[in-house]
Amino acid sequence: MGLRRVAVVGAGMTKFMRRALETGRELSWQAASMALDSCEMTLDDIDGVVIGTAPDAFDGVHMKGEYLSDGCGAWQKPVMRGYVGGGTGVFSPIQGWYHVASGLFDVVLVVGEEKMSSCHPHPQGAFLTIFDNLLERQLEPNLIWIFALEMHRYMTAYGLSKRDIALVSVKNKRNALDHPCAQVAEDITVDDVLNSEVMVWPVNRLDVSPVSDGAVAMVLAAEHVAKRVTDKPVWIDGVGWHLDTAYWTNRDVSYPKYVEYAARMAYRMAGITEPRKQINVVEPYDPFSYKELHHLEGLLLCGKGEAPQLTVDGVTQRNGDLPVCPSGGLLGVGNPIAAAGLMKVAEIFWQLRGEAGKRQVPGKPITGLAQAWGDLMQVGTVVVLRI
Amino acid sequence: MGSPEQISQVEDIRYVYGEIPVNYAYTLGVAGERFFREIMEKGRFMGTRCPQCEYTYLPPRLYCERCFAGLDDQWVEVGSRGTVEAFTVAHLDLDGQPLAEPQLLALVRLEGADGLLVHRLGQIEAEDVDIGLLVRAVFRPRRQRKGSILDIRYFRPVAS
Amino acid sequence: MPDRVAIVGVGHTQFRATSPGVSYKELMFEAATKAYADADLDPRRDIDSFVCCSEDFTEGTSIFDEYVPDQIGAALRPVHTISGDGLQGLAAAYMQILTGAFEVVAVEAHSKASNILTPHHVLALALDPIFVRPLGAHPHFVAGLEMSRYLAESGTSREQCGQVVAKNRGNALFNDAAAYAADLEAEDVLEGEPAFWPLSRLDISAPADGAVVVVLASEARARALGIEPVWILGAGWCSDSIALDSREWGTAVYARLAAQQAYRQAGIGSPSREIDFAEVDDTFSYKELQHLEALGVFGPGQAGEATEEGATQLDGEFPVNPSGGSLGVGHLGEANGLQKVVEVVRQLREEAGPRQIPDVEVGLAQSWRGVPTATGAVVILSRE
Amino acid sequence: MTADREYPGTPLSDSDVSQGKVLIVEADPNARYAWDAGIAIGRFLAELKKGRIVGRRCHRCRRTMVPPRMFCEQCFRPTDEWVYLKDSGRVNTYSVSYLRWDASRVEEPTIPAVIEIDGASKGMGIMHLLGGVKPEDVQMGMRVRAVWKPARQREGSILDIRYFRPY
Repeated sequence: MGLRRVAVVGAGMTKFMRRALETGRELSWQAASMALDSCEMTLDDIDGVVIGTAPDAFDGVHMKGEYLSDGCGAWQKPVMRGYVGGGTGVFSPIQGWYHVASGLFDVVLVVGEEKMSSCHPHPQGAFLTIFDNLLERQLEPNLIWIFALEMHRYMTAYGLSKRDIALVSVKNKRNALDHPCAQVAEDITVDDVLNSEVMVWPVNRLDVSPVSDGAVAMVLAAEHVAKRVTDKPVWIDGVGWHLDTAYWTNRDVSYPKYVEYAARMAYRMAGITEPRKQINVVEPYDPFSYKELHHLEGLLLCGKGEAPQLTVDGVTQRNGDLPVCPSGGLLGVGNPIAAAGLMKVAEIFWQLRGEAGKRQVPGKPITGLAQAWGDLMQVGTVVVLRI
Repeated sequence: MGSPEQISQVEDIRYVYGEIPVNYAYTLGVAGERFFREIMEKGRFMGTRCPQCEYTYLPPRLYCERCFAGLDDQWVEVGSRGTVEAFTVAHLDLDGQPLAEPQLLALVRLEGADGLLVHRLGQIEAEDVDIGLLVRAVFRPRRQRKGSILDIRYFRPVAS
Repeated sequence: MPDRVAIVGVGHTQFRATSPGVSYKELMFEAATKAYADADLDPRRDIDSFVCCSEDFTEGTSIFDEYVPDQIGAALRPVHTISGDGLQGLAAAYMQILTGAFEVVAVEAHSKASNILTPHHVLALALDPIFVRPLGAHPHFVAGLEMSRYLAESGTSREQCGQVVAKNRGNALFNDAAAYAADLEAEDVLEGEPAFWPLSRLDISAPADGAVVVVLASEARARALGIEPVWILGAGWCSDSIALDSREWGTAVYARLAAQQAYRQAGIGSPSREIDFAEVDDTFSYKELQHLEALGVFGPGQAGEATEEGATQLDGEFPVNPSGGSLGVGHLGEANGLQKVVEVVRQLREEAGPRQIPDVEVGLAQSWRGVPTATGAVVILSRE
Repeated sequence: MTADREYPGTPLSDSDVSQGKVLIVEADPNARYAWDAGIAIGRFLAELKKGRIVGRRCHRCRRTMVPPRMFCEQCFRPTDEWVYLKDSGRVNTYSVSYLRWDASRVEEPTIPAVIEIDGASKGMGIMHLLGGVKPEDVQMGMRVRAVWKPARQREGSILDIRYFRPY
């Protein structure tokens, strides 16, 4: 197709925190200015801005993209907020990609922000309003209901045990011990997960990522700029996104077909025909322990129902054959929704450049993938990066 | 149109009520925290100044939106007097109902600031307000201040 | 990369103050059905990607993008939401096609404003929660402040703003889809109920329900469809500071910068000569004038006078808001921009019936996201 | 990125807030709505009031869908006919919830489930609650039937069905 090449050239992030003093605009600025500093750019170099942030009902600010815009470096610039629920964090760089690949922009700043702590009595309350306004909200559902329903379906379809799924939490929370921004890094055991309070069976407290405040930013540049500003550009070689029907109760939720479709779209663009062989490091979306597994399968990195065994076998450890969530993921680093997704893309950027410090996976990875998921178990967003 | 059939009886029209059932508790931010503490404790306005852009933010910012410089160490006091840069007379409340007493609202540029404070005007009739009017902040008594923009009751004209 | 992108299909519902017989999904389905029929495309086979425009609090649903795919033919397809005006969504679709990775992209925006029981409480949630919202004021006070500043800086009069209202609601008399057509005089506006001085109630567009879908295609695909395409010559969008404290108040700097971006792509140096007519944002009467000046159609402070002289009438030298604009059609929230695009397309295709402007080649559509934002977008469309 | 650099952000503890160490501005938004149910869900709700579950059928893909819609999302065309479904079905999946919608804990857990409705195409379910059964006795695939509110208490709401009970 002869697409214009787009690279990630810089990234920055704040700590992920249960509650930050900073406003959402201040968090955005902290991450965005760090991303600019990391590639020795200034706001003058930025042609356009993309903002990713999830439900306005968390921050309690209507038109939240507008509210955040000056903190995201968008003063008197073209700025857009793209939105696919939980998938937003990985969608934002996709949106940045099409800004640059279109030829209309050379350098774009991408910022993901969430400040969930403003929401009372608990940010979970805001999730009531993601359910259908006419037929579901009346049942007073909790967000975790639908994950529990999906997890149970997944476990039943493939005969999986909670013990094997809990290993994901253990791995990611331990990986996060090496992440300086992590909110809930911990060295725990499978039994700790299984013995933690049951929220909505089969989901226990330690199967779930926390609510968080935080921001992440990255700088995207066209090839000619990227090569000028860095000797280690990380190329966005594939992007994909798909959104399935809203009628989630009409679907078989045991398998995330929308993730597979998004992955196939990105693989086609990146020329990936054998994902398991060609991808060296992965950051799939892990807001719940089983989600990492579900997504590895949707990404075609293993067969259906096989991801738990990969985890049991240690394949997905940082020093394993296919390192998965070396950052610590949402389960360990935290889950400021759109920022968390963008954190995953930033992690792959740092891993491919060999700049991930104590989290660095061995073997000089060349190709990495970040993926997010969202809405009513409905959307998959995928970015393939290469150095 | 589009749908194969339509509702043709008004009694068949249904709607379902709902709301966004959450509350919010906002932290004021790094800059906001200091700004309101200064008002609460000292009854003064502190802004932040970007030396490069020669712009003094009021309300203060942690950062310069124009050049992205950090301004945490660039605090400056600005005056509690200023001029009206724009004003309006609000006749309707948030429900869209007529206010018993129309409310005067203005953009006020405090002396030494470039940024504008949005607030109410008091002790003045609408017909006497004009752009350029000199006004002064009227604070709530110290013990009633809570760290809110409402710690300022309103701006009143400065006798010329 | 394809060098040009065209609009190959448009569809919309009637715009009405209420739409009690249909859900938002059914409203969207109608607009999509019409747009795909107009383009002669099957969305399940022919459309590569979809963009929807909405804001959660306007819908009363968090993560509203969940609920968009089914009724526009986008289930299990690349679809995403732009939390912005339809023109920003159109710009997103435009960029997707320019990458060369997509051939046909559909853009949707809608309004179910009548379903919001507390619209101004909801809009107030867009005000800064710390520095502005606690004042408890109806958010349209921001427009009252801006109008006072604009009138003072530009020398425009309230009468001239009233003439905008009379013109636009009058134009809507010729638009069957419009909700607020009326035969009014500028004086009726001036003497209307006070709202946010200098705004009277009639200076403020009233909300309407409706949905709009627009289909974009690459040049190759547009040619293959064998219909009369309308070309996108340029698209721009921009935001001034959201903060009320540090933005420009007298002039619409966001519209000026968005226009510059669009003009640069379109190679337009003299907008008033090279563009034949425009649909510009008129959420509030003065905004039409302020925007026309920011777009460079008239010089600073000259739009009011031009309006007074009839230059922006349907038969004037530069017709503005032939559809009736938001004042005449109704304020459609995030669908405002796409309604304006539809009107420009209809005019360029000579399908505008009783309000057809003769001999038009190039038209401009511009949107603003309303208070308290300083965000706007511009698109230039052409027959050639 | 180097592991030892300082990352920005100022974490606050619960006590920073509860003890007033930081300032807080509170807001109680008034965001209320009345959503048009429209043609399909309007009829669905009206039928619930009568104690019936109704779906829509698409003649092209031959699916009978519940909840009903006036469009077929697979074929992108109008759906063709109303079909009365049974008020019974089978449990597609379920969970056991110890949380209310606002994350506060409940003593007696509820049992959210997706129930595939008899008479609709395979896999066509709705979300509801299971009742009249202990959580440990629920099984995947179990047959259940709607327990309706008394006719006079029904108001055209999904809550006109109190829950689904195994039978």
